[in-house]
Amino acid sequence: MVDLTVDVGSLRLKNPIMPASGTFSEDLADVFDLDLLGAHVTKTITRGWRDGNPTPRVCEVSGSMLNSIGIPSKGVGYFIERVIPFYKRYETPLVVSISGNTADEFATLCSEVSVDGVAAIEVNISCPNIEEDGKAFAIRPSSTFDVMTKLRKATHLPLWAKLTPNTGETPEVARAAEDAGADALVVANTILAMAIDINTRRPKLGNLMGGLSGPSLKPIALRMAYQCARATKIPVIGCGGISSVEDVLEFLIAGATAVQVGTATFIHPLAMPRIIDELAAWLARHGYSSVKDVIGSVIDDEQKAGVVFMEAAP
Amino acid sequence: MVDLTVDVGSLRLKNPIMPASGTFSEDLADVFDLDLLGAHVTKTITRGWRDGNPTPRVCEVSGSMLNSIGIPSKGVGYFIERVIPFYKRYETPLVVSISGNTADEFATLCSEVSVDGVAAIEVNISCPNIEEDGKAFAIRPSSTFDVMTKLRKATHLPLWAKLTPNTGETPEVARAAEDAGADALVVANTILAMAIDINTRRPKLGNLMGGLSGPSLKPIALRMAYQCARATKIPVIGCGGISSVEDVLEFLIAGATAVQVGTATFIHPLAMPRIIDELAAWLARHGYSSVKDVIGSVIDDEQKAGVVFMEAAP
Amino acid sequence: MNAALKLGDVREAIKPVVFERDLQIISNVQVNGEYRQMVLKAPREMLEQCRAGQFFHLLCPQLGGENPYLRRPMSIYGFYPDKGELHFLYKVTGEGTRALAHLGAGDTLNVLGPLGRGFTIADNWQHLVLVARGVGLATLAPLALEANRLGRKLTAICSARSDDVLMSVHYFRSLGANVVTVTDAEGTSSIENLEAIIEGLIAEEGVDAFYTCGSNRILRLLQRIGEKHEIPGEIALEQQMACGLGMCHCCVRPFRKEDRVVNLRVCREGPVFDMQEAMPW
Amino acid sequence: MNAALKLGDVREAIKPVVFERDLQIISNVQVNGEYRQMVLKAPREMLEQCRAGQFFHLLCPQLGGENPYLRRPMSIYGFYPDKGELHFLYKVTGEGTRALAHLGAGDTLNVLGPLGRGFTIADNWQHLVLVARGVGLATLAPLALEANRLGRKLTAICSARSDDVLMSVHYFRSLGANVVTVTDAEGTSSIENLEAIIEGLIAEEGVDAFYTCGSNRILRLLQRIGEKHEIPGEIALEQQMACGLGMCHCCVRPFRKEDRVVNLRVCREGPVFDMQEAMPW
Ligand SMILES: Cc1cc2nc3c(=O)[nH]c(=O)nc-3n(C[C@H](O)[C@H](O)[C@H](O)COP(=O)(O)OP(=O)(O)OC[C@H]3O[C@@H](n4cnc5c(N)ncnc54)[C@H](O)[C@@H]3O)c2cc1C
Ligand SMILES: Cc1cc2nc3c(=O)[nH]c(=O)nc-3n(C[C@H](O)[C@H](O)[C@H](O)COP(=O)(O)OP(=O)(O)OC[C@H]3O[C@@H](n4cnc5c(N)ncnc54)[C@H](O)[C@@H]3O)c2cc1C
Ligand SMILES: Cc1cc2nc3c(=O)[nH]c(=O)nc-3n(C[C@H](O)[C@H](O)[C@H](O)COP(=O)(O)O)c2cc1C
Ligand SMILES: Cc1cc2nc3c(=O)[nH]c(=O)nc-3n(C[C@H](O)[C@H](O)[C@H](O)COP(=O)(O)O)c2cc1C
Ligand code: FES
Ligand code: FES
Repeated sequence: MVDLTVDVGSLRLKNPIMPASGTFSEDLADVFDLDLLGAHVTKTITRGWRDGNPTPRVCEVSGSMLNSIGIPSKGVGYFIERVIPFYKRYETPLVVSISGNTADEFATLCSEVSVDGVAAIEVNISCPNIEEDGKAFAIRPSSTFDVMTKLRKATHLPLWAKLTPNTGETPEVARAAEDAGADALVVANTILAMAIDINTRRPKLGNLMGGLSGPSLKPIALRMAYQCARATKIPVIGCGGISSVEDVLEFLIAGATAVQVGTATFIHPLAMPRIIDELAAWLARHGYSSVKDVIGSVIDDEQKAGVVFMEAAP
Repeated sequence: MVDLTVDVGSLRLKNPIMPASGTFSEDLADVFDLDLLGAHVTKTITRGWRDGNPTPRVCEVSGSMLNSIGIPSKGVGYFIERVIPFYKRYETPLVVSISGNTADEFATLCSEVSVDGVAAIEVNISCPNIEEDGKAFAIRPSSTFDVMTKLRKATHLPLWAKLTPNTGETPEVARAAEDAGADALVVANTILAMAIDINTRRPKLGNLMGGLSGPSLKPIALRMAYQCARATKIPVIGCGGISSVEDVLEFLIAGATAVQVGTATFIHPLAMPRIIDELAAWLARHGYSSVKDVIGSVIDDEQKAGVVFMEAAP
Repeated sequence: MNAALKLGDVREAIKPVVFERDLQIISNVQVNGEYRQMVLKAPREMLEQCRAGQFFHLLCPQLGGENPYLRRPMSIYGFYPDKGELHFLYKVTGEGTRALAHLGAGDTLNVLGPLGRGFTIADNWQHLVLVARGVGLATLAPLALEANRLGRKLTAICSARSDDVLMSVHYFRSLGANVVTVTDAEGTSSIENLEAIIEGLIAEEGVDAFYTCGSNRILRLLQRIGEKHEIPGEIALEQQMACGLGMCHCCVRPFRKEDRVVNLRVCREGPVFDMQEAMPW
Repeated sequence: MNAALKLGDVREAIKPVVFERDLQIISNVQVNGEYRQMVLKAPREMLEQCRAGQFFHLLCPQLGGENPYLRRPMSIYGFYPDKGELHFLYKVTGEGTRALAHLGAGDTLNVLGPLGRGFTIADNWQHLVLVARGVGLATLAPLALEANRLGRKLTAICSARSDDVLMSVHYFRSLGANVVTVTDAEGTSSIENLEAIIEGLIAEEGVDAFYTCGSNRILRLLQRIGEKHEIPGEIALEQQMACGLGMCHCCVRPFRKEDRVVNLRVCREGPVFDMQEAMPW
C-alpha cells in the first residue's frame, strides 16, 4: 500500500488531490463519493450578494476554455448556514475560498468564515481589487504583502494564498505572501484572455475578457509552481490544466505538495477519483512507498538557479 | 479585387501577414516565394556573438510548444554583410529584430542596423535584461519607457516595440512605449512556461524554462492586442498562436493592423501564403473591399471600457 | 432522482445518481435535411433515472478535424429501459455536433447524465398542450411518451419552416396525440394564427397545462394566454454549459421570483422552468 | 538541390526546392517486432530531388488519441522516381510514431521535404563501409542503393541486439553489398570485435570512406580508425526538430571546426556531417 497522505502545513490530507475553487460544489456528490478527495475547496464567496457577470460566461478556445463567471455569491450568511453544514457530513477537510473588493472587507470575511467545520481558508487574491485600480492584489508584491498581513490577523486557521499568473513577478509575490504569514500558496488562478466571434464581431464572453483554464494553462502554471517552490519554504499547491496522473506528477516533481483539478472535472466528472487511483498505481509500479518521495524531486542542475527568477522568455 | 494593403505607421505593407521573429529565415525561400509576404522579420540579433541556450531547445506541450532557443547570434557585422543583402532581392520590406543586455548596448545596435535595406526595426524588449534583475524591459512601464527613449534617439527608422505577456501591466507598458516614441507595438512574445519529463524527472528544456507559443497562447495574445489597441493610438501588430485566416481576422477585428505568424509555419510551412489567399477570399465573400474595414471593428459596448484595463481574472 | 434535483433539495442528494458512461452507438442517421438521430445502448439503471425534459452532457469525439473541448448538452429524445435504448435528436450546427455526426454504429460515446429537472405533469392535468418549433421537438417528444403512459390527452402544435422539416409528427401521432402543424411556408405559423388555434383549444376542450421550449415569441404568447386563463405552463430553456452539473454557474438565466429577478442555472434548476417565471430574451 | 543546401550556399537557393505535399499511403506495415515500413505514392519532381541521407518532416496525424503537434523527422529509407514511391522505416517510440502506425493504405500523410544535406560519395571512393545499428539502417539504406547505382563496392556492417532485429540485411545483399552482421546475443557486437572486422577490411581490401549514424561508441571507434588510416567518413545525426528547415535553431549540435566548437543545425547543415568534426555526446 502506497502512502498518499501529504501535509499542507499543519493540515494532513489523505491524498494530494482536491478540486479547484469554482469548479466544484455539493452537486458533484451526485456523481461520486466526495469523501474520496484530499480536500474540498468551495467556490469563492464574497461577504454580500453578487450577481456575477453577464452571459455568455464561458467559451471554448483551442483545447481549453475561457470563463468570466465573476463571483456570484449568496453572501456569507447563506454560506455559513447552508453550505458549511453540507460538508460536515464528510471526513475530508473543507477549504473555504473567499475574496473581497478591499483589504478590510476581505479581512472581515476571513474572520467571519473562521468557524467550526472549516479547515483552512483559501484567499483568492487574484481577482480585481478596487484599491489597486482594478489590479488583483497578487499582481504586485507590495499589495500582496499588505492584504495578506490583514488576512493573517483575521484568522487562526491555515491561510492559503491563491496567486495569479497575470504578473511578471511570481517569485517576489510568493515571497511577499510567505513573509506576511501565508501557510501555503495555491498556484495558480486563470490567466486573462479573450476570444472574438468573427461572424458577429462580438467578444465571445459577455464580460469582454475572462480567464483561460485547462490544458493550455498547464505549462505556465507549472513554471509558476516551480518558481514558488524554489522561492519560498511554504507548501505549494499546484493548479492549472491538470487532467491526468502524469500532469499531477509533473507538478509534484516540480515541488508542489498537492494539486487542484479544475476544468478537467467539467470534461470528466470522475477525473479526480480516477487520478487518485492512478496515482497510487503509478507510485506502486515505480517502487515508491509514499507520494512524498516524488515531491520536489526535479533534477535541475544547480547552476541553473539563476534562471528560475527570470520572468521573461526566450 | 480586395485591397489587402495596410499602413503600419509610415510603412505600407502589401498585406498584413508577416512572420514572427525567430520563426523565419532565408531558408523559407526553399518553400515559397518570400515576396508574397507583407514584411520580412528577422530572428533577433545581438551586437556580439552568442551561442544560444543548451539543448533540448524545444519541446511539445498539449497542442503547442515551448522553446528556449536563446538568441544565438553571429553578431551585427555578419548580419549587415550577409543577411541584409539576401533580403534586398525582394520588394517586401525588411524588419530587423534586435535585442541587448543593457539599454545602451541595445541603442548602439539600433543605430548600427539603421542602414540601407532595412525598413523598420523591431526591438525585442521582452528578453531578460541584466539592468533589471533579469526581468525583461517590457515587464514594467518604467523600464519600457527608459529603453524606448534611448532606442528612439538611436534611429530614424520606424521602431516597433515587441511586448511580453509576462506582465500584469500590459496597457501601462503599451502607453510607456508609445510615449517614448514607438511607431508600432508587436503583441506579443512568448509566455514563460515549463515542462518536466516525469520519467527522467528533468525539465524538458535544457534551459529549465522557455516560452510558450502556438494555439495555447492565442487567447492571451489576443487579449493583449485588444488592450494595446484600446490603450494607445499607434498600430498594433498581433502575434501569438495565429494559424488560420480565422485567427488573423480575430486579431484584426480586435484592433490589430497586421499580424505575425510564428509557430504555425513550423507545422505548415505554407501557412502564410495560404492565409493571404484565404484572407482575400474571406473579405471578398463578406463584401469588404479593403482589409482596413475590418480592423478594430469589434463590437464592445462602451460601458465595458472599464474592464479593459483590468489585469485579473475572473 | 428527479426529486433530488429539485430546486432547494439539492443538498440531500449525496448518493451518486448521475452516471458517466461510455455507451455503444446502435445507429446515428440523418432523419431529414437538418436533423440526425442517435440511438445508444444504455444500461437499465441509467434509463430508469431518466425523466422527460432532462438532458445528457455529451463528450463529442475528436474526429474529422473537429476538436471540441467542452461537453455538449443534448435533451433526451427518447429513453426505453426495456429496450435498453437512449435516443438523441440533434441538429448539426458547429464543431461538437459535426463531430457527433462522424460517429457510426459500434463506436462509443461518453455521456454524463441524466441531468437537470424535467417536466412536471400534475395529477389533475388532463389536457396537455405543447407548442414546439424546430429542434425543440427533441426536448418535448418524451413528454408525449409520458403523457401517453399516464393516459393524459395531448395536443402537439408543431411549428416549422416548411413541411419537410416538420419533425416527429409521425411520432406524436403514434402516441395518440392530436397534432396540429403550422409552417412558415404555408403562412400558418404566425403568432396570430397560433393564438387563434390555442384559444380554440381552450374554448372547445379546456387546457390544463402548456409546455414549450426555445422560441421567444411563443413564450410571450403562452405567458399571455396562460395568465389570462390561469393555465400553468413549463418551458425548457437552453444556455451555454461547461459542467452541466451545477458547479460552474456559467449557464444562468434570469427569472422572476417573488418580485425579484434571480439567476438560475439551466443545468440544475432547469432546463425546465415555470413558464411565468421565465423572462423573454 | 543538394548543392543548394550545402553549408554556406544557402543564400543562393531562392527557387522553391522543398515540397509540402499530402501523399497517399500505399502500405504501412510492421516489418518486425520493432519497426514499421511506410510506402507512399510521391510525385516524380519530389523524388528526383531526393538524395541518400536526406529526410522528410512528417505531419503525424491526430489519430488513436494521439495529438502530436510538431512534425517528426524521418530519414528517406528509399526513393524510386520511376515507381513513384517514397519509403520510410520507423520505430514506434512515442506519440508521433504511434499516430503514424495508425495510418493505413489509402490514407494521406502530409510530408515536407526533401530536407537537409545527404551523404557524399566522392568520385574516387571505391570501397565504402557503413556501420549501422538499429533504426540507423533506415538512414543508411539509400546510400547502398546509390553506391550500387554508381558501381561502388559496399560493405555493410549491421549491428543489432539479436538476429531477429537485424534490419535490411536482405536489402543490402540484394544490392550486391557485402553484409557482416554482429549481434549482442552472439556477443559479436563489441567494439573490440567491430574494430577487428574493420581493421581486417582495411588490411585486405582497402577502405575509402566510412558512413555511420546514431551510436556514440561506433562514432568514437570510426573516428579513431579513420584518423589512424586517414580514411574520411560521414555521420548522420539526430536532434529534436521544430521547423526542419533551418529557421528555428533548435536542432543544433556542437562540431569541431578549425579549433573552435561551433553549433550547426542538424536539419540544415546536416543531418550528415563530416565524421571527424562530429563530437561524441
Ligand atoms: C438543455 C439543453 C438541451 C439541448 N437539447 C438539444 C437537442 O436535443 N438537440 C439539439 O440539436 N440541440 C440541443 N441543444 C443545443 C445543443 O447543445 C447545441 O446545439 C450544441 O451544443 C452545439 O454545439 P456545437 O459544437 O455543434 O456548436 P458550436 O456553436 O460550435 O458550439 C460552441 C459552444 O456553444 C455551445 N452552444 C452552442 N449552441 C448552444 C445552444 N443552443 N445551447 C447551449 N449551448 C450551445 C456549445 O455547447 C459549445 O460549448 C440543447 C441545449 C441545451 C442547453
Ligand atoms: C534527421 C532524422 C532522421 C530520422 N530518421 C528516422 C528514421 O528513419 N526512423 C526512425 O524510426 N526514426 C528516425 N528518427 C528519429 C525520429 O524522428 C523520432 O523517433 C521521432 O521523432 C519520435 O517521435 P515520437 O512522437 O514517436 O516520440 P516522442 O518521444 O513522443 O517525441 C517527442 C518529441 O521528441 C522528438 N524526438 C524524439 N526522439 C527523437 C529523435 N531520436 N530524434 C529527433 N527528435 C526526436 C520528437 O520529434 C518530438 O518532437 C530520425 C530523426 C532525425 C533527426
Ligand atoms: C468556471 C470557473 C470558475 C472559477 N471560479 C473561481 C473562483 O471562484 N475562485 C478562484 O479562486 N478560482 C476560480 N477559478 C479558477 C480555478 O480555480 C483554477 O485556478 C483555474 O481554472 C486553473 O485550473 P484548471 O486549468 O485545472 O481549471 C475558476 C475557474 C473556472 C474554469
Ligand atoms: C523557436 C522560436 C524562436 C523565437 N525567437 C524569437 C526571437 O528571437 N525574437 C523574438 O522577438 N521572438 C522570438 N520568438 C517569439 C515569436 O516571434 C512569437 O512572438 C511567438 O512565438 C508567438 O507567436 P506564435 O504563437 O505564432 O509562434 C520565437 C518563437 C519561437 C517559437
Ligand atoms: S453548466 Fe455548470 S452550472 Fe450549469
Ligand atoms: S529544426 Fe528548426 S533549425 Fe533545425
